[in-house]
Amino acid sequence: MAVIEEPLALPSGTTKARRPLGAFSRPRNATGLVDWLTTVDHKKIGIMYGMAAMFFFIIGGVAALLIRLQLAAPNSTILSADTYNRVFTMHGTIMVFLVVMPIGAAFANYLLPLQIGARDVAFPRINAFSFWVFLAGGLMLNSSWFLGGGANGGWFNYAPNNGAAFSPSTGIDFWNLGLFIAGIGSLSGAVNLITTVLNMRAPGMTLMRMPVFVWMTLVTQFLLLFAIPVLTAAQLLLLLDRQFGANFFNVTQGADPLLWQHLFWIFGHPEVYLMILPAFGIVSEVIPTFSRKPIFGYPFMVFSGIAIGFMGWGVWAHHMFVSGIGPLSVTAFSVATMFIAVPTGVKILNWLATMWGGKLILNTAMLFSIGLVTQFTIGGLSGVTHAVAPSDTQQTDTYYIVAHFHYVLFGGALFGFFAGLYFWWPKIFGYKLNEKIGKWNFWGMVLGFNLTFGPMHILGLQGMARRMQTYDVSMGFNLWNLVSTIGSFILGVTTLLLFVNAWKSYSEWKAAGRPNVGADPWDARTIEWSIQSPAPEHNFDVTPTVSDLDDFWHQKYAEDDEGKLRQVATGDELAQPGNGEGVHLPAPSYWPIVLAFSLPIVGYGLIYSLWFCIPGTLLTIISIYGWALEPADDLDIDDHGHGPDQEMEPAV
Amino acid sequence: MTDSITLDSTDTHGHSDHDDHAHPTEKQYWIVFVILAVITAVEIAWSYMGLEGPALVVPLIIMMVVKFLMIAGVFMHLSFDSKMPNGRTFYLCFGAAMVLAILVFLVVLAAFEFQI
Amino acid sequence: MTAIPVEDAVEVADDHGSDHHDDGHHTSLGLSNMKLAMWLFLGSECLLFGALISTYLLSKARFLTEVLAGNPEVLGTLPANLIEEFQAEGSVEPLFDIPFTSASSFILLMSSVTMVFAHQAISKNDQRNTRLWLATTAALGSVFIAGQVYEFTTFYNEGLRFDGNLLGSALYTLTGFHGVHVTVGIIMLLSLLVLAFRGKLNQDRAETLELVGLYWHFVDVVWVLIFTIVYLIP
Amino acid sequence: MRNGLSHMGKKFGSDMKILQSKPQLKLGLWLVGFLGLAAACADESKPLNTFDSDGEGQGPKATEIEGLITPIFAIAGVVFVLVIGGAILLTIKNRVKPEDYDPEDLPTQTHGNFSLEIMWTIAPAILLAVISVFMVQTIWDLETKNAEGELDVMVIGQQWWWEYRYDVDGDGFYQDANGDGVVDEKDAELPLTLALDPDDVVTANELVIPVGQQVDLEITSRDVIHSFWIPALNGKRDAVPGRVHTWSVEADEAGKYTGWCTEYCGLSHARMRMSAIALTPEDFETWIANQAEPAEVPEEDTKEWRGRETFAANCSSCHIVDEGDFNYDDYDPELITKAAPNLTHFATRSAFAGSIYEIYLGDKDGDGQDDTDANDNELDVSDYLILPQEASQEAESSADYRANSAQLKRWIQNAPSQKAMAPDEQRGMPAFPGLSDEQLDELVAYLATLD
Ligand code: HEA
Ligand code: HEA
Ligand code: HEC
Ligand code: CUA
Ligand SMILES: [Cu+2]
Repeated sequence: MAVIEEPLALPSGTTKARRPLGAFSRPRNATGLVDWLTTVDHKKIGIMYGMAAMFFFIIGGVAALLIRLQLAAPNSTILSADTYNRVFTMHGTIMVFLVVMPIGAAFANYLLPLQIGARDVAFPRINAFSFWVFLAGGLMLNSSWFLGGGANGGWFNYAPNNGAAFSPSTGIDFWNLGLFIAGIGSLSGAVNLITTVLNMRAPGMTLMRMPVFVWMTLVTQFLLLFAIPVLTAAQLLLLLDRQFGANFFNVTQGADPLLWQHLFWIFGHPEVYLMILPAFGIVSEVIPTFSRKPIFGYPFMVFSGIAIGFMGWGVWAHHMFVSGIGPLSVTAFSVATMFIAVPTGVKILNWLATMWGGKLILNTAMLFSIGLVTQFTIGGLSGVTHAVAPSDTQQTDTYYIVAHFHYVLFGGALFGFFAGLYFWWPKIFGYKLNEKIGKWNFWGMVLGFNLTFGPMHILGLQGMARRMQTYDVSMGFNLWNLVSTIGSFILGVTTLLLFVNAWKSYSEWKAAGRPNVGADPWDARTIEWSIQSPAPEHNFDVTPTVSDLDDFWHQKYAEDDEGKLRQVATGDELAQPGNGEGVHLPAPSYWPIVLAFSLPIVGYGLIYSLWFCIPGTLLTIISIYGWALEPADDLDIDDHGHGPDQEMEPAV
Repeated sequence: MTDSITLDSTDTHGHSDHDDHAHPTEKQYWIVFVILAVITAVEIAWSYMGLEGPALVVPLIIMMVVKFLMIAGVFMHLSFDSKMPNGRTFYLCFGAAMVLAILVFLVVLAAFEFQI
Repeated sequence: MTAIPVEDAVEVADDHGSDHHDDGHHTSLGLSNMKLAMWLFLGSECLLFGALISTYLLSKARFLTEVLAGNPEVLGTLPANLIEEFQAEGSVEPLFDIPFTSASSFILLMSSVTMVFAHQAISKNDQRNTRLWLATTAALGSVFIAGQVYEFTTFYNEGLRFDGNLLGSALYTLTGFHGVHVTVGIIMLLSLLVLAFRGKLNQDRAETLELVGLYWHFVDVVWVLIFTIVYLIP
Repeated sequence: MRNGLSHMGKKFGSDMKILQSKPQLKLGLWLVGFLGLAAACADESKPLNTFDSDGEGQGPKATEIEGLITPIFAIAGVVFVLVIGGAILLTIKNRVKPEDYDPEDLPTQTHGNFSLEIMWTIAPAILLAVISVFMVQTIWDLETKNAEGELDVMVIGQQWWWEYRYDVDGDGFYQDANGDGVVDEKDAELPLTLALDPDDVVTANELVIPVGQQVDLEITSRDVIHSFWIPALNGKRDAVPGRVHTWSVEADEAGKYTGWCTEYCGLSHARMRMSAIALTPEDFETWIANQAEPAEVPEEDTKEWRGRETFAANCSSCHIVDEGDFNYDDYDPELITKAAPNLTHFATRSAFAGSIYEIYLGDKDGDGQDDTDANDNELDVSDYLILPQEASQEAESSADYRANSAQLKRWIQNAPSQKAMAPDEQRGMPAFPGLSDEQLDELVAYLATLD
């Protein structure tokens, strides 16, 4: 609400803290749990995004292993048809919406302000809200496991099978409302992060000096900003159909089920690119660092990212080649899809060119990055083979597609995220991850990954359709399914090595008396390495002034008189000491979490009884006003109903 | 309060002092309003002319777009704000979305038209 | 969390307050964060309404096809007189009361002008007129909503059900969703009004009012589209 | 071939282990993987195979698609080798041991190379443009229709089986929906009903087609979206309720071609299979003439006759057995789709319940081999034709060629236990726990007469 107490007019020196609506005042000096629940610090929020994503990753991973167990042998009955359908739907949904997207958000949150030299994001409270509302939606979606079983419509949930007549159980309602709520978080996050990038860059940080990661995240957030509302619209229609008897997908009334497909994929295709672009951004930071060369062709990297973002809007119907959209549409979308290979190829080749002539340090982060380059290419190439519509009529809805998207999603997005974790771990937590376990982690995953998903190419071409609870012996799928299942367990175990590594590295670090890892353990390039590790709460003691791409590297290295590059200072010498005295940070707040968790109450109300909606809605309204009326002991200024926070105040 | 830390701008140092003089006057607003009202009247009249097909639709769409642009440009200050340094960001955010929405959904509707 | 001496905050605040009214902080682009954020938000709303408008167009077309073909399932959802009129006209035109909707569209259009005046008033720190124009805008918006409620009742009485057929679902959803937006706008206007009456809406807050204004104009613009596409081109 | 594959699998696995120590082997490993892929795809014992390098046993449509995709796979293979090989070579060549790390020893700092980058922007674009030309050609080729007067079939998907309606009289209409006895455009405009154009033929699960003719399909659905796919004859096309999609199949050789529903359609999606049976044109004529006949009423007071009574009491609310006087008006199955498989010529099919169970077991043609395998492509087609004419009469008595009565009985008694269904939600066939064993026997005997 655009409702402001007059904090700004408070006379100097008054410490009167208002208790609006008799509820909370802003928490201060919060510690422990309360600190985490009320924090508005982008770094803590980033970490929470990461942890939540990891939590959901385990759930989605266990679901995946159940799928693989069921498919290990023909005619197996470990999962009933109904359970199987729920498990694969939830697996896909969780992995896409609650794992890959939030990991992207985690990196974006943690790194964007640091990489552009800002104190925080533009609207810190909204940032906290984005996270909590994502978590609320994710938990609501997962609560369906215990409330009648998960959704059973497949992750793209085609109409009319998602209607009440064909899916009467509540799973799909949870899918619909849970993602609806999580979507609010993505949307507010996108507004927030775009504003941050466009508006809060340090002096001298022009657009073309921003790290590639910042660029890719910016594109990602634009994709979110415009794609989520389309999904929201589709979900609104579905909600009205299921809960209020509307007819949008009611075929007997003449509705056209393809409407859902169009809406879903208009969202869905940009969605797949917004899952991969953050990972592209990450490896674009890692590869130059460990090749000890600048990224090859920075402008091309940036513009190809933007091009992918744009082209991503013109190809959605490649998911509908056999839906009967007519040969004209098929032709147009088929050709458009193929050309997406061009900007993506530019990226791949530029990474290789960065490695060309470099001096590569093959630590785990770098290995995962090279892993992305190779594994993603496999997925990208299979993508091109089904961009060719006639061949897609044979491939679509077979395991060949399953292979494609796991190669791009796991081999692309997740490998990139793992690279990022190994790379930025010291900045986030103050210690490095163990390299030895890291190498096991990497090679184990490469092995497990290819064993799991490589055979799926073969299975798909042999005609194994996806979403099949079981298959017959006579179909000849036995061998490769077994291989795939074995691979998936190797993959699962080796993935867990990450957690083992974190735990082990931490205890060793603790045992060693928590030695300082230094501001710049990798001899890295961008300005987040110019502050202490772990990053201090206020980020920069002094807002940096940027004069170059890879500014920090240019501070460390300069040409001597003979024109030879020399190290003029080490990162640790240049690093800010981390004592930001007098820095004023936004105060924590209860309202983001309260507002976020008021929404699922409305959601449950819509599913079970509209009466529940009343307290839910009341709580929502109270939280909005509470938020807006919250005493601003920082510069909180709110606006129209979304109550964005003020930016971090300038000079303090 | 130290003055050493600023989150100051990069591309444009300091903030341009665009002021109300850049915005239209009350009178101009009224004029715009009258124009909008007239267009609306014409639209309604047009819809009563008993025309069909493109003869009905095309002028209506044109008038709709004109109205749209006038409200966005004048009332929402788009045409004024966009003159400020970097004001084109407005176009980026809103215009891109507008164009995108129109194109994407036109294609959807077309796809339903041309099924063969 | 670092302890924050409130004095500091206030000092900053004062400092800030003395800045230019609608754009006080230094940002990379020279636009205020909130204004940028508002435009971004409105940008995403474009896609939302784009989807709903397309849904309406498609649903209506499908509905008409079925009515003209005489699909009994569809015909059963409407009273015979409406069906006859639809079939005779080959469009859903007979459902609408154009003069009435024109009047309410005009009212919404008018509210955009009064909103602009509210903004002008506040930038001159003219409290009285700010309140006046805010109240007028909210009132006009409410009249529009009242008109929509009346219109919905008429549709309903004519036999168009939300859960009956495609036309009902799509029409109520699109216009209703727009109505919800207007209602939210009215609530924001009223909140501003309360602040204004408590004397807390001064020139420094002009930007807040401007943001509400942006939202309000956007909602108006959407109605311009809906009015033409739904009512004038049936 | 299976042995060969598992051998390949072992090799795959052992290479993987070496891989951990020697990343150089990665390339070789992937090559092995690709060879394995090619080998596996050539394996003929895969009834649903889409990638059949010799093109045998495929219809012309599938062959055309394959002709397009094979060179594209090759191009992808080349890019694959270049990129992955490049990455591995660069990694190996440029690696620096951690202990050799020297901050002063920097590589040449290249920032980019404009012409190079333009080159690798344009080169793939040109490549793709060339591919596009052939691709567009194929897209439109696949849409071509057969000549006027050739066979058209309507394919109707529903949870979880397929219905086929043959436009025998070639009038382009498949139903007499308003029941006025005149089949015309009005009927086509009405929603899909069960009421068949009296001159046409209806069957379930098995699409029977004549060899060497393009058969045009009009694909639609009664409930949710399904997808019709016989990989050896053509790609797939979705069956979307409320829409009719045209597609076609053509077989060069007589034989049985299996497929399955490939759009997720709810509970029993995995058990919604189908097959196409290609017969020589003469055989096809015989078959269709037989299908057009009404069902014979068994003699009174026989086992079959009692089965028919039970059927009338329990089953005919959903299933049609057209004895020539069927009236669609009195007929309203308690199913969302309003349709259960038409059983008029049940015994002429070879599999039931979404083609997951055989109707007959044993050696059909008397060559001493068990012909039971719902998905066996090699099935001798003449076996199939025996059924309507001679075999079924003796079906039950013949020791090595008999109705799969045990399975049929299980099905009738408790269908949801044999195939996941949701009869309480009016989707699928309910269980009949009340039927005695004897009644079941009689029912099966009756069903066996429906040829
Ligand atoms: C991270 C996510 C991600 C990414 C990046 C991509 C990238 C691509 N995808 Fe993928 N896709 C998915 C996730 C993703 N996809 C998912 C989840 C699905 C399934 C949804 C579902 O049904 O459940 C899917 C499905 C899917 C389909 C539909 C298949 C079907 O259901 O029938 C198609 C069809 O065209 C497609 C194509 C492509 C293409 C052309 C690319 C391109 O962007 C790839 C470009 C990259 C390269 C080509 C490699 C590098 C390039 C070079 C080295 C240059 C030289 C190359 C050439 C000249 C060829 N994808
Ligand atoms: C980023 C996205 C992502 C990721 C990471 C994965 C990861 C995996 N996926 Fe996923 N998958 C999808 C996205 C993803 N998937 C999507 C979108 C679909 C489509 C769904 C649909 O059709 O609707 C799909 C479908 C899909 C199918 C097809 C199902 C079908 O069509 O019937 C299969 C089959 O094998 C599969 C397998 C796997 C496996 C084995 C993994 C492995 O990588 C997982 C490895 C496991 C872990 C990393 C977890 C570690 C945990 C343990 C080892 C457990 C031990 C711990 C305890 C017991 C506490 N997936
Ligand atoms: C409420 C409706 C209903 C009733 C009553 C019913 N069935 Fe069915 N039947 C179905 C449906 C639906 C199927 C398709 C199931 C599938 O394959 O998914 C089916 C399939 C079959 C099949 C397999 C047909 C084929 O070609 O695949 C047989 C045989 C059969 N039913 C026999 C019977 C007998 C005998 C009875 C009576 C004892 C009976 N049915 C009663 C709905 C019904
Ligand atoms: Cu029918 Cu899947
Ligand atoms: Cu896609």
